[in-house]
Amino acid sequence: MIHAYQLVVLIPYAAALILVAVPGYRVGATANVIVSAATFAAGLWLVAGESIVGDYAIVDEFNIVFIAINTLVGFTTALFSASYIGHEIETGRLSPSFVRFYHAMFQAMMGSMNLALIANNIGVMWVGLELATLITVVMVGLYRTPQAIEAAWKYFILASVGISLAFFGTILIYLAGQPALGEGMPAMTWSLLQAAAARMDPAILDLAFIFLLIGYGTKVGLAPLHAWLPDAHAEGPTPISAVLSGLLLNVALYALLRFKMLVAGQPAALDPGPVMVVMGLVSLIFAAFMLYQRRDIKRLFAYSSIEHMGLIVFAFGMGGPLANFAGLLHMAMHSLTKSGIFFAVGHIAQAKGTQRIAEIRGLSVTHPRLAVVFALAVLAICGMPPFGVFASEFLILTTTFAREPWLALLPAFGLLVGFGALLMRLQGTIFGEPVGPAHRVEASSVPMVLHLLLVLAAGIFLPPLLVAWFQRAAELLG
Amino acid sequence: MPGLYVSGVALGALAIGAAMASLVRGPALAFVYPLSALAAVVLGVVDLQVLLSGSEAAIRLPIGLPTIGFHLRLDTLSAFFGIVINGGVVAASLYGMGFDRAKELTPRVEPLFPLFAAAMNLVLIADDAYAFLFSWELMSLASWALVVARHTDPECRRAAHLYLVMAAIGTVALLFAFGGLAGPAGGYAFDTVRAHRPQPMVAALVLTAALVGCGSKGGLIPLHAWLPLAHPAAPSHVSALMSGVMTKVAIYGFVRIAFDLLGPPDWWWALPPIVLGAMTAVLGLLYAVLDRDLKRVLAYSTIENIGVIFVALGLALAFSANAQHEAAAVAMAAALLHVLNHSWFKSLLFLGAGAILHATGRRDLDGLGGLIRRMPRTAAFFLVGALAISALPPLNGFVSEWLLFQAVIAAPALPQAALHFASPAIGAMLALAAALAAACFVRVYGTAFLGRPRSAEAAGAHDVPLAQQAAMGGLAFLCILGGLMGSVLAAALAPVLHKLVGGALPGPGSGPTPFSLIAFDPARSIYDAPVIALFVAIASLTTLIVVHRLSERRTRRGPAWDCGFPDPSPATQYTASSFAQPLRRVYGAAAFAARETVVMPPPGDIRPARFSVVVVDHLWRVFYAAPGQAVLGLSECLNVLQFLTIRRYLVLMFVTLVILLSIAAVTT
Amino acid sequence: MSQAYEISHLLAGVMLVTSFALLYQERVAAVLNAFAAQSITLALAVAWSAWSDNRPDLFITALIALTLKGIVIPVALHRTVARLGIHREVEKVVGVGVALMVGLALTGLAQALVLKVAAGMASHAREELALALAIILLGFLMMIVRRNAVTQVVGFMSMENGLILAATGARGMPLVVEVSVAFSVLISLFVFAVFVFRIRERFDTVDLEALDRMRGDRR
Amino acid sequence: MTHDLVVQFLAQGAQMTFVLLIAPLAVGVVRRVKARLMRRQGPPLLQAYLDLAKLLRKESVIAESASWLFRSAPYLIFALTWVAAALVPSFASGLMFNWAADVVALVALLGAARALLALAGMDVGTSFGGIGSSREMMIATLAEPAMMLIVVTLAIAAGTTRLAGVADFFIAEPFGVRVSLALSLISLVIVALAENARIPVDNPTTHLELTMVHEAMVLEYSGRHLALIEAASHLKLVLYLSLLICLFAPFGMAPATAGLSGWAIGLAAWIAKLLAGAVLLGVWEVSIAKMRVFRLPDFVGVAFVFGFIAILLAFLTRGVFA
Repeated sequence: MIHAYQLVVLIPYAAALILVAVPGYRVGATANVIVSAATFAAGLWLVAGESIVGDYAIVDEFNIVFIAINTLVGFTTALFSASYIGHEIETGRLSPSFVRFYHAMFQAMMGSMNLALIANNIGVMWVGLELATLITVVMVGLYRTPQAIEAAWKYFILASVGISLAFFGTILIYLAGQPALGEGMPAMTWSLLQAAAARMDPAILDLAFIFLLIGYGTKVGLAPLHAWLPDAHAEGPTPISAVLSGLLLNVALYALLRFKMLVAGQPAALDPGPVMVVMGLVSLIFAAFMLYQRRDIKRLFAYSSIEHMGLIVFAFGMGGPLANFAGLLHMAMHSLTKSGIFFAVGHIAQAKGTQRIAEIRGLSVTHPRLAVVFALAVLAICGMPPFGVFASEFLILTTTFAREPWLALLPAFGLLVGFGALLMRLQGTIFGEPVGPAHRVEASSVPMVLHLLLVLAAGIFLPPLLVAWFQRAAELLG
Repeated sequence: MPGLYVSGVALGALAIGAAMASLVRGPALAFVYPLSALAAVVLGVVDLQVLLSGSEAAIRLPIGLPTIGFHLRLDTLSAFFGIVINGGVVAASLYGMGFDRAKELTPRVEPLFPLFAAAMNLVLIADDAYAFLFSWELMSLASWALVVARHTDPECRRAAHLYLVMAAIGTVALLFAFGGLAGPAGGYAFDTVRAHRPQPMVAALVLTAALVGCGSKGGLIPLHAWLPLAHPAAPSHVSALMSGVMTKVAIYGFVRIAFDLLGPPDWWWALPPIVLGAMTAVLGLLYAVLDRDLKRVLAYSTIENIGVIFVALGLALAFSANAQHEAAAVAMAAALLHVLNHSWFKSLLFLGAGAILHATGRRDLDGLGGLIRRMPRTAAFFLVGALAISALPPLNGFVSEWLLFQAVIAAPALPQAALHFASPAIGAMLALAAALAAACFVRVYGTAFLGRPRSAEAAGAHDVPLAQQAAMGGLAFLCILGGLMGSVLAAALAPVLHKLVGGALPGPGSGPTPFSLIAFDPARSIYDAPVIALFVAIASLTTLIVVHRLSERRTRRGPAWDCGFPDPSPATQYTASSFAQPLRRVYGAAAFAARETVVMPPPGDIRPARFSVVVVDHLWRVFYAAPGQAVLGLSECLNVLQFLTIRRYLVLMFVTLVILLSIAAVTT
Repeated sequence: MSQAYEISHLLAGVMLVTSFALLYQERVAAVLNAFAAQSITLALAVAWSAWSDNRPDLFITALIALTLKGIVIPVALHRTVARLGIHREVEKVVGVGVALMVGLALTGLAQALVLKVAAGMASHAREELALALAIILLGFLMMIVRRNAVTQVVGFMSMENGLILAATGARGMPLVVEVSVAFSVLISLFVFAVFVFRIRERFDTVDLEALDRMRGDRR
Repeated sequence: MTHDLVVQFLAQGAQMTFVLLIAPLAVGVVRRVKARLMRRQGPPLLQAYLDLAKLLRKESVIAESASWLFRSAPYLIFALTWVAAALVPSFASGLMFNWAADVVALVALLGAARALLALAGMDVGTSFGGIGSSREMMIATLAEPAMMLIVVTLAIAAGTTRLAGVADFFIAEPFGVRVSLALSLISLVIVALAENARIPVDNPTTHLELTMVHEAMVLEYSGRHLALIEAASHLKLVLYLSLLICLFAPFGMAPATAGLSGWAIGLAAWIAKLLAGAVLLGVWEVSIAKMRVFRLPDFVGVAFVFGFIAILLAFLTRGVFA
């Protein structure tokens, strides 16, 4: 009897093998959408089912949400890229053979991320995450322009170092678990480690967490480990930017949080809170300032992703049920909103034929609908109501102020600085007299509207089931 | 309870109206303003009923924050502010009906107008922190979109950007305020907050945050700079809403936090609002007197009025901290009545400015003049508004001003030395503000409506459509009525006053006539507007009759005498700038380092003499220009991190790792 | 047992020495030789622990280390270097002396960190862990003090040697083999990438400074 | 009761007529005194009445560019000033309607009159009107803060802002009590000079263009309108004189309950004090020169400073430093 959690991984991998062989990009794109839909269905099946704890797979209140988001965004991105890639071929940026390769890689990447999410084994999770990273490296270089190659190369080197450090951290976790769980597989199994966290070796746990923080933090995009992120977002195909910001960062953060749970379970270990708070604040404020100097619209939103990852890490660093809840909510909201924004950016780039902010103006005159959606999405990511990001930022700032009034000034400062920059760019792009070309946009606007609606719904009403999951996870995070 | 449902329906109607308006285009949009007017009337009636009957209603919707929910409550305070707001909305919608759809950029305005109105109403009935800030921010967002409606004008874009950033700063401050009130456990519902009052230290922080949050929305100096840019940038009826009404929502927020949620006040809470308010009042008017743009002058005078209101609120805090409840009632009544009055005459003036803009296409005072003949009705209504905002009896502006002066005069009785030494200074500053207001609006009216037209547009002006005249006329009527019936309004406020400061003004009947407004007790201070008005009316009528009996009735029209040198050119009139000159000489030098330079060519030289004035806005330089440059400069410096080599990025990574490892090595 | 520990400890020590040698070398060829030596030592260490804890699967790891990193890649890189004509000095960021000092400091740090570890785990495991940690840090250091792609690749690979050592040192750790395989794939990609850039003529040199001609935001 | 009411009403009416009738006389006295001190013959005491009568008889010329505001302003200005003057307790404190407005309202009434006058000055659209209006409003911004300080002082001393109440208080008090009151007397005098456009603030007799303030505003008026404006300024002078009297020299004023006889005494005393004040004003005006307009802040600033010191002293005497 095959189970949903196997499907979530197996469908994409199988599809990847098939798609390599499928000729014709239209067929490939359609197949890609169908497969992603199937994966999404499997994800929903998981959501409907009860939690699973197997030797290799785990589905609990913590990762179920991310599996759901992952499969959903995978599906919407496939939908988007189906309409987007066609344009890339017409403009000759991609050749059909590359598109075939692209579809296969896309599925492989989704599969690896799902693998990392449902793995009940720190080794398997590591493998999944690193596979996903390496595949995205290839995807970033897909256009084979000098800039693309350079971005891919940068990403590749930094990511590989991160991979190694993360692996060393994994080994250390195993060593730390050894005294409690003995040798062999148990000391690498999440569920068992979680249960035995109190009996793990605190000193090695500290060491391990540092290496994992640096290793996986590189993929989360925490400053100063972020260098690969803006270029990778800017130079890769837009669907990949959406997946990078929306999913890969989340998966890396998910891994990091799992390990934080272990550390939180061992009172003797050092409290990772302060370190995370500091790194989060550094990323948040640094990215906020970097937003002002951006000239490429995709790089702009890449930095905004760094900013929000910083805020999330800050929230988890603060800890406590409310802050953790807010952090989880913000993760979910950010991945939906940011991928939606990248969809919109893809439309804009096709409409204006450029990614340079200076050459995009007056969208509200030439493309009113697109402008409205884009504006709403950007305002949503800025934490404006009635969108879900507002709820999470509300919780983060209020609880922080209630506990550490002076500390609360820093994230607020960072958010305001970032808001100033994003608003400036938003007004510059959608208002004013239009300049340059204004092509019709073929790409389907369903995905971005869908994401926006989800974020809107979350801002107004959070389903109790989701709340229950988040609260349980927030407890575990300590 | 039914009240809440009815207003819920009205709000829903507004929201649906906004949604529909965003879909349709063209003449179909005409439905927006009638709908908004209708909804606002319904809401206002409900509020009035609640205020008079004192029947509060609360409800908790299962949306919003998980486990907290979305609390709504309609109590007398919200009801009072609801009346203020919906009055403004009705007037603005009425004015909007008169728009010429072809000319105005309706698709960018009309979908947002009802949303804006709904958001403001929602702020008032919000009963938990999330609901409050949710609707507060929605309000800012809607008004931002309205400000940037004329998006091709770079000034509008700049104003909108500054506005929303300042609004965000304010919202963050309010987030902090509510965070402090809710505590680490996250009791966001206002009832929970009332149940556990914060510690004194926390209360201080909360008060500061609230002052920043509400002050930035209301235009309290030094958080004011966005206001004179953003309010004029919007279409005039929206300017009327923003200036006349939205600033009152800010006042509501401060009252709600400082008088309701924060618990019994300490005496020193009074100092920040009083000091800032007094500064705001005076500086706001100095700005206004020196400015030449009609709508910006009005915006600056809004800043002044907000300052006055904050002074009154501060006095109310001081009195109630010392358990002087009737004095607190006087101050609070002054604040609330000024909120109401200002919403009336400021909306009236902005609508008038809109009428001028519509008729002449100009906002610069030095290009107007003589409109009293071309647009007689507008001129009459505007005159009422100008006299009312100058706090002249028997109009409504003076009622609240009078009460405020009574409160100031009572302030020396306060035990705290700081307060009773401040009181005369405050009184003097308020008097100065009042006199400056008179000067400012004599200047505005004299240059815009009186004299001779200074431009072809002004000469060819025509009065506005009937709907817009009706909107202005209604407000003007309210200004007069409110001036005469001030005591009635004060009596209607009694429940709110009891709720906030535990006291009220002596009711009608305790004075010589039913309409005499009484502070403290009849032996101490009375102001009886109807009697005075009656006296003035009788006196002027008798004078009229007598003079016409006695005197030579012949009247001849002739050229102006002007000391025998009449010059036909309108350029010889006093302009707004020349009118401001004495005030600039007296006050500008200190406040704005204003300097006049005259370049006089030598005799025989035919070149004209040049006169120039330099005015420096220190506040802008210190609080806005400098931080902005700091942020940009810092971003420039940090930007090198975008251009490092891969090896250097690896160095960053390595250093981070080593630092963390060393920390782990040293800590035990 | 103790003897088994002595030998594995000895081999690990030798690896640490070789990574100092990597830091010390001036010429690319010498660097490659030192790296080959380190990889072969690693292979021996892995093989030894495979024999002593009788975990035959580890022999695969040893074999990979020996063939791929001990022979194939060094030879390949020798070729590349020859073809690219960078025989002589590799330009360094800091002098050898400084690099060695920093290396010593890192080794000390590694010791200090591991000494904090509770006595709960076997002492030799701790020693091995300390050595592995030091090797990893030295590899990282190697990557950042050299300006030349080949030497950076070498630095990365010596980091990864440290990882394999740690992995085999962690008794009974599953998946070591798979991971070592995965890593070898990664490394081959790494080297392959260098070749790609060489062959495609997209970059006329493999000096990383030149790789970032196109900076992040086109100014 | 009704009889009493009627009497009260008559008394109020009497005050309105008195102030109206005596105003030109006071002005005449001032002019006469000044003339005599300048070794001039000077106009007869009743000249002001004759002037008004003459103006009423003349036709009034109105500029083409004048609007309805220009024509209606004089009536309102006159009425406002008249009512204000009638509300100041003159010969008796407890009159029927003088509760209707306290000091604050009184000042505001005069402010309304001033605003209307300034608007009228701007209406024709000449440069002189503008000069006059702008300077008048500037002077007002200087005078009103000082006035507010005086009011605060009185309120601290007497505990009320109703003039009648203050007057009663000072009648009851032994005379010449406090330093603070002396100081506020000085500042009230200065304010009065500024408000009435007397030397050194303004010269009521000048028609030298650039020094005019009040005259510049009314430059375009003629005939009956000018008569009303003149009468209003006379009334204003009387108002401030009797304000000074009622606050700082209330002796002889009839208390609320006094009968006709008391009123008679009060009336006599009031007229005497009024004329004395007029004489003093005349003496003052010949003994000092007019100031440049932009020296005024210094002059009126004195009033402000004295007013402030007065309040601090009032605090001292009331001993609020508990």
